[in-house]
Amino acid sequence: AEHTLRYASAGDIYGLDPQSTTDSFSINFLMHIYEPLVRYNRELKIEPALATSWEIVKPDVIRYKLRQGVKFHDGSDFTADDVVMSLMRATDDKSPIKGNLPALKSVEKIDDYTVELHLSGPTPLLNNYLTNIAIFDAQWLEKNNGVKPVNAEVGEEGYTTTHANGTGPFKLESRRPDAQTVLTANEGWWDKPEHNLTKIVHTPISSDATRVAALLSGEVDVITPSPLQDAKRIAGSPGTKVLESPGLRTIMMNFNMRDKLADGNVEGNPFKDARVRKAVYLAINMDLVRDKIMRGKSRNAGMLVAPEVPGFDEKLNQRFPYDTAAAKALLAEAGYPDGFQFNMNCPNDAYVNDEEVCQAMTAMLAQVGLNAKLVTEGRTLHFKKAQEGQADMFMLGWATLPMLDGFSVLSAMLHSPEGKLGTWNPGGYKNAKVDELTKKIDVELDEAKRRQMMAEAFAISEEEVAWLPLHQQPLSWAVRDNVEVVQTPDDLLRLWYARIK
Amino acid sequence: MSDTSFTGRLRSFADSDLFYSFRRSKTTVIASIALALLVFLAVFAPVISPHNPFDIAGLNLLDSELPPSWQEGGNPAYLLGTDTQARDVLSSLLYGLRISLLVGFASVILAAVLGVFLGLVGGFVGGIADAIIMRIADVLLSFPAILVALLINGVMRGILPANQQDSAAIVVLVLSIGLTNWVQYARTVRGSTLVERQREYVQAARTIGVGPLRIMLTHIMPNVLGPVLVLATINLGMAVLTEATLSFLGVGMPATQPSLGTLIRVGNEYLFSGIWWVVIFPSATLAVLVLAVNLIGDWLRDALNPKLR
Amino acid sequence: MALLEVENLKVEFPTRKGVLTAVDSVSFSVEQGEILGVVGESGAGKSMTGAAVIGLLEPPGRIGGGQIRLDGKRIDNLPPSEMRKVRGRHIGAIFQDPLTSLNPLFTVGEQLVETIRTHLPMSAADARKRAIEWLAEVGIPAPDKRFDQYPHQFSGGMRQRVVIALALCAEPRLIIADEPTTALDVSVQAQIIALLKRVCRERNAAVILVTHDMGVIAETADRVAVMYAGRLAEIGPVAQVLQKPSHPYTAGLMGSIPRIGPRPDRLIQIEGSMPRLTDIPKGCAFNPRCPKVFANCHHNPARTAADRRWCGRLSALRRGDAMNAMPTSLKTADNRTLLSVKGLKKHFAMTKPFLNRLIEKEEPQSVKAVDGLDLDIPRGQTLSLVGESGCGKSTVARLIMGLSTPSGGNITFDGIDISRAPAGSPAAVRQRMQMIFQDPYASLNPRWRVRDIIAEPLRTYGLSGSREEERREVDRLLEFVGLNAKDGDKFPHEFSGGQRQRISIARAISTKPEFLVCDEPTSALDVSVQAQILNLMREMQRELGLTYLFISHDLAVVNFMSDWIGVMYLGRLVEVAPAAELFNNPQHPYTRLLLDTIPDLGMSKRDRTPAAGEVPNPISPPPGCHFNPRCPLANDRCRSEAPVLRAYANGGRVSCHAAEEGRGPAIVPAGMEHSTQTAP
Amino acid sequence: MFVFLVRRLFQAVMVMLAVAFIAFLMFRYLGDPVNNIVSQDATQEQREEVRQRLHLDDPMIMQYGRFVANAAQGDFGMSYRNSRPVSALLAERLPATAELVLVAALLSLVLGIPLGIYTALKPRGILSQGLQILSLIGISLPTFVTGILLILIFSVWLGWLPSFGRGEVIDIGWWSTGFLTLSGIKALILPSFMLCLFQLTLIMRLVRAEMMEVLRADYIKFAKARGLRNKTIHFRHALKNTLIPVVTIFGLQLGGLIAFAIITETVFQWPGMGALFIQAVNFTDVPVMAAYLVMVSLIFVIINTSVDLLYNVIDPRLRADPTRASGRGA
Ligand SMILES: Nc1ncnc2c1ncn2[C@@H]1O[C@H](COP(=O)(O)OP(=O)(O)OP(=O)(O)O)[C@@H](O)[C@H]1O
Ligand SMILES: Nc1ncnc2c1ncn2[C@@H]1O[C@H](COP(=O)(O)OP(=O)(O)OP(=O)(O)O)[C@@H](O)[C@H]1O
Ligand SMILES: [Mg+2]
Ligand SMILES: [Mg+2]
Repeated sequence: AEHTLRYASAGDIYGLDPQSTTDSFSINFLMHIYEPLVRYNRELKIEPALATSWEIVKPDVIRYKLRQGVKFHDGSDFTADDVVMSLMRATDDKSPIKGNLPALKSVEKIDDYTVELHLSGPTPLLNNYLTNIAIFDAQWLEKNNGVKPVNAEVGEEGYTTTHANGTGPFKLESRRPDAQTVLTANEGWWDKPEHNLTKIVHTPISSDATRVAALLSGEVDVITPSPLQDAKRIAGSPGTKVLESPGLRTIMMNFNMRDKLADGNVEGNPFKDARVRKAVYLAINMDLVRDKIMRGKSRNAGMLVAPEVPGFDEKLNQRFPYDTAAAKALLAEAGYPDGFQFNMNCPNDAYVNDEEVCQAMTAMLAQVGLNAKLVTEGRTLHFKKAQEGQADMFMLGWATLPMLDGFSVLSAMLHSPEGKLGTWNPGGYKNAKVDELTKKIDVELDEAKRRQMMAEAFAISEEEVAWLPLHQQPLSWAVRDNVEVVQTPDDLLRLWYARIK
Repeated sequence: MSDTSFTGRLRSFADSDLFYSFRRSKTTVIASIALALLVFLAVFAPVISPHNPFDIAGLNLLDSELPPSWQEGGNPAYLLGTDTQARDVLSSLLYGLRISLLVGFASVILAAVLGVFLGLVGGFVGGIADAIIMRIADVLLSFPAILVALLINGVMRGILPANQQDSAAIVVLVLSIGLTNWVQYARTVRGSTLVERQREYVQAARTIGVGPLRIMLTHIMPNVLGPVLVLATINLGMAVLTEATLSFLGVGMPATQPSLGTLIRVGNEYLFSGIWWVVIFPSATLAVLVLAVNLIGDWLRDALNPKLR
Repeated sequence: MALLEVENLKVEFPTRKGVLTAVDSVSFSVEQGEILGVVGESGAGKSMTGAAVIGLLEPPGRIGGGQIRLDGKRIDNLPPSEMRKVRGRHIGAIFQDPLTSLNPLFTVGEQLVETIRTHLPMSAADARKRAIEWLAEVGIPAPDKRFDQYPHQFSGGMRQRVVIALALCAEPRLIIADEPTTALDVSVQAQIIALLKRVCRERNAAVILVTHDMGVIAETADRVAVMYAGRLAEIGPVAQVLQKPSHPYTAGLMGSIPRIGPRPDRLIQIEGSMPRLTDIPKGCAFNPRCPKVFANCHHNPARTAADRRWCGRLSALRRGDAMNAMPTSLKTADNRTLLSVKGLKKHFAMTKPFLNRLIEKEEPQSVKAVDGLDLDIPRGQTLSLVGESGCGKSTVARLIMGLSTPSGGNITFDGIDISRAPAGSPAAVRQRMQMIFQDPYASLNPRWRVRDIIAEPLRTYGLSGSREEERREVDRLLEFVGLNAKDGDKFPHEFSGGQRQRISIARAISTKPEFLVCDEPTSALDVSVQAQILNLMREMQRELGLTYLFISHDLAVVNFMSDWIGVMYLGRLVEVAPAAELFNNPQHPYTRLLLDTIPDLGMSKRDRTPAAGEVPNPISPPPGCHFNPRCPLANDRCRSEAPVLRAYANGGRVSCHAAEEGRGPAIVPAGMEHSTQTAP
Repeated sequence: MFVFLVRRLFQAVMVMLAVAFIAFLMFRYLGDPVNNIVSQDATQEQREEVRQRLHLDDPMIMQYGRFVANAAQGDFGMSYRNSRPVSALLAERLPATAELVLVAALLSLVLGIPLGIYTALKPRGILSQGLQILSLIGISLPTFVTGILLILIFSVWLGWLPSFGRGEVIDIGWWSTGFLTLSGIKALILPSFMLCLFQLTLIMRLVRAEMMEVLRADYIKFAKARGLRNKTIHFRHALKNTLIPVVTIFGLQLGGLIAFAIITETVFQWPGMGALFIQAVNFTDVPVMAAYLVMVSLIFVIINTSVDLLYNVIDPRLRADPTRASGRGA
């Protein structure tokens, strides 16, 4: 029977080349057409895809056995050449996603169905990285002049941007950018399909209200995201329901720990004092935020990573209890009984109810005498300013994707700024022990040890309130009643698990 | 008739054709009352509002999303209910109105003053000055106003240091709306100035030896202000709407200092969710405001147009 | 039965202050083929009467009473659709301004054909033929080519011809012509009136000719109706009304018209001005201004139509009374020149924008508005400039006043060269010369109080002294020009045109100047008011010893005002002579042409042959003598060589080859026959 | 005529240079595009590299110069966001915006002119006063609210019309049109109505005012005196004269439609240039923004020039001297 699934998301994919962008929505969508060597399953566990097995030859050499009998949509066979060319393309100097596979030095073809990856050092997260790297057909790339990554400089359109040829469960039928992308089921897929779709019609609808209207009026079957505040209405409407669960993305606030406040009314920087940071922490009533602003859908966080992420530790996830009296006491102790003024930057289009959460926080901080001057703006400006250190507190959400590992937080946000490390630590938090642990975790292949070291590092940072964790923002999708989809905490819709009744 | 005292003038105004035509137009009278009321509410917002929406310390999320007081679950302390941040809708509405009107009036005044001055100079002085002014006007006119406002807004925001952006948001908006709108005034005034300049009373002043600046300001200006008044009235409504639209595009007033437009933009997201009061009340207020202003502008145009009498 | 009968017509305007009656109990009739003139001051109700007859009163105006009958059939109460069929077909109309009467977006032919086919059953082709015939009939050359042209491609006179064709093309039997020539140039007016008269006579169509020009009436109309404040003051055969008016108003009106001939010291003057419709006096509307008023005038309104003697008392007032000419006051003729102009030039560049010139490779063009003008004005005397519109009169005035800088030549005032000194400087000289403008409505800033307007020169030149002194000075000036000191606190819109012109004059003389430039100071005024102003100016000259440069296109006014007259044509002076000499013995053919256009008030019924030709384009004047294309005496020399001003016997100077060579017949200008007569 | 065109062309180039320059000034402040290109955890080195690759580290004036030079050859560079030539992106979106704006413009004319005439001819009628106020109410709400309300009523409640997108489109060469399918036409209704609402009101009111003024003109009085039928007077004589200023304003406002299409396209997910622009703004996709602005001003200039030329068709007075057209008043 015909089963067409009409799917509306907030934005469109950036193009058809999964190696031309780091946007996780685009990459995930294109993974319906292309496939990686290994992939996440419904439980977000890694499982074989184009590779059937792998073994560690040396700490820095990993060998993958490839699946046989797989065909690309144009009919050509999948072999080791394809893997070699695809991986080299992804890590080419000009590749925009070079950073997604940082350790790869070279790929060696052992035979038609075996390859070896040579790394710059032990890389415990290699498979996590590989889930994000699509495999192209080598001949197809050669024929269409696509061996090198699409280069924005050249000024010509890459063939791969407008055409697709993968091994995945769906084939591209047509695409109109920003209007419609149509996929049809790939009859010759190597895997046994769990879905029963014949066709996927994807439309981007950026306006929340319009997207909801489209679902309510029956013009689409699935929307992601579905605005939290409309959940009641959607659930209450006949034929539609809401899918909600806590997501991977942890929302947190960064503290400026440089020598001066960006916009303060006191000398020096009170945030350098851990007591002040803790006071801020204690002054914020996340239960209220969850119940009112997040409509009970969020999961308050004590850690900077979500439970699904390796490195998570239930013990560390307890929040310090909300306590304004204690907060005031701490402030007084630190020498600011009357509080002080600083600025707080928030995006207004990046996270679920981001602006509202920040407004609520300012109100709460005001109650302990802290005067946070709220600046909210679009994400491009927000992140720019945050990174340039123009904010005393700013909001950041981190899902650890594509790594899906606590190391992501440690290396980017807790390690002091240093080369590839601490890239998202503009506040300048620095703890020698944390730095040391982070570097060790990077090359530790023993999973138990890694976990233990991560827990240690997280514990330190938590005690020092290096960042202020808020919550995992909820995933909120909505579907028509006859549609079944799998909702994973990474907020990515994998339609090869979707079914229409 | 030509009593110079204040009451005399008042009486002669009450006796004038303008006032007569005003009294005769019922819609205009109603519109004026509505506008006067809204302006009154805006000016005295700090006194009238039951709560201070800017006093964030007074907010308690527990009180968020209360419906209007007459509805079930409503709280009499919040006549029109509260928003998702527990702000009193009535109070933020009054303050929002205040800001919208402030932006509207200020940008109209800016545009009018600039436009009248440049129009006078262009029309009266002519030559290079005129050419330059009119070319700039052409460029501005050759471009949709809202995009120009976006451009100016972008530049202004860039120039200002980060920590002043919110406090300067009003100024930025006023500048971007004002700077896009002066062209109409300038063109109108320039046109009338070209006509007035040829008039014999100007020539008379010149034969006497009155200086050009004085002629421009004391002779010509009072005679070209009629159409400016009409334009200004109609533009007031447009400016308030433009602010709302800019807010929709993300460059309006910040949520911490909401204008009516911002309130609507934010409330718009709750249109499906049943919290209708956060969007309906600001929208209705804005609609009444713009409608009233437009009706008055309409009437004024007809009343001041000698050809239509 | 008369063609048109109007009985007790009343036209009303409801306003918020009550109902105004613009036309009150007007009755008259028009016979087949008759020309009825309607005269009266502005606002007297002439146009309203015409509009009521043709059913085109603008709302909220309405017919408030009386009847209008066409061929005995009432037409004032016809439903709009029926009335529409009467318009154009039975009653045609011609309005004042030919420039705005034609729809600019349709060709002349389209408008004609559409009118013809609306009323006459005719095929498109026939209608076209008929239309072209009509164009030929009204004297449009090459009518089949002109047929497809748009109105803007026609000159003003041509357009009025087209308007006449349009009004007549459905062959109506009555034409209402509302000031058909007022907007036209003097030299063209005569042609249009002659044309109208001819085509109507040929078709036996009756005409109601509304005008304020008595001369036109005298020449054209069979009977004349005089209106005053919405009422008929007098109606009767032309000769009777003009020569032996019964109503003091008519008499005053006739007397206040300046004439060509010996120059009286004063014109007869009706005091005051026509009342506003809001306060028309009880009884005879004219009673406050009437020199013959008696008790009954305050109660009895006008009599019935049957009574020819409109006024309560048979007036003894005759035009002749006014001519009790006082002896011309002996001027303290100090013949020293006060203002002297030598070789004055003003060229306006008509350059197109740079790019156009670059691409089209066009030479820069210019309008030679003034092109080498020499003038000397003796102290205490008046020199007038006359000439058609656009000949440069105003430009001369502006140059003298320093409102624009000459392109060549120089101007000296009392020996001081002021050619390039801008207006207002040097103050010492400029405060000795002032200007009076044409348009009394435009020359006063509507937003200023009269007091401030008059005091502005005093303040600017620092002559005002203390506030109290200034106040007294302004009061004195107001009273001097015949206004009330209280008027100082009013705004200009509270005054009538004549009063405004007095304010203008008060402003001009506030600095105690010696020299006044008057650019058509009365051409926007009604004759009765014009007389007041002209008298005032003459008085001022006598009392203050002023010197005038007077500009006008009305030769009769000029005759009244001037010692010297200069005739301009396309930026050049073609003849300048003492006033009497110019009228009695004109030397230049153009002067003769101008004199020839003066309508004849003397009822001589002579057939004027209006001069052919239109006012030429000042951008490309013809070579040689500029006048040559219109000149009956032109020869090859005239077409190639420009003449220069040369003195001739009687103290005048003329620039004409023919005059110099003594060529052609010495035409005695038509107006002169009358001018030599003495008053009856 | 030729000179006239040359002058317009020259002006157009100046306008576009100015626009491009202002656009460039603005872009500096809109955020750092690099942030959007690299992944969140890219190192400073990687960022620098991207910066260099895109020449973002060059001085402003050089970037501007390069942009102008390339744009002159129709090359607007590559979009940062989706690595495709900007000209291709714009060309793809042009049909959607063009059709939307076209329909909105026609709608505003087709409805606005008759309504304007009606209200002018019957100025005191109840219906025309009602229409006047109604039209004002229609523009007293910000358009984005109107748009959502339309969707709520016609898509969600009544289910008559689609709430987003263009429906089915058919490609004719590089142009994709929604005119040829039922769903395409249905999809046009709500967005074009929302977009034209402001315009419609404007035109209606303008026609009314102009018509009332024209009806007082001398040539109308003279036409009545000639006994022409009311129909002829109103619809032949008065209307044609009324339309002249309407054409000017309409031309100017057409550009406004293109600008307001940004909002309509966002609300209705209309895949046009406006939506592209807003995405580009959110992404700081400088080449796309710059190209869009230049393109819009180009369209604007073309429209205005055509309006001026159109004048020559309507107004015989200008045929002789087209330069006069550029001097038309506001
Ligand atoms: N719409 C109106 N409302 C009130 N009064 C009006 C209106 N139109 C004309 N009038 C008055 O009617 C009177 C007669 O006007 P009308 O136009 O007939 O004068 P006229 O003799 O033709 O004058 P003119 O020589 O200036 O044309 C004038 O006093 C004028 O003020
Ligand atoms: N500022 C100007 N620029 C260009 N041409 C001008 C200018 N002022 C006057 N002219 C032209 O100069 C010529 C003379 O104009 P001027 O006003 O002196 O005539 P006039 O004799 O006063 O006419 P009228 O009787 O109509 O007042 C006209 O052809 C006019 O078009
Ligand atoms: Mg009249
Ligand atoms: Mg003149």
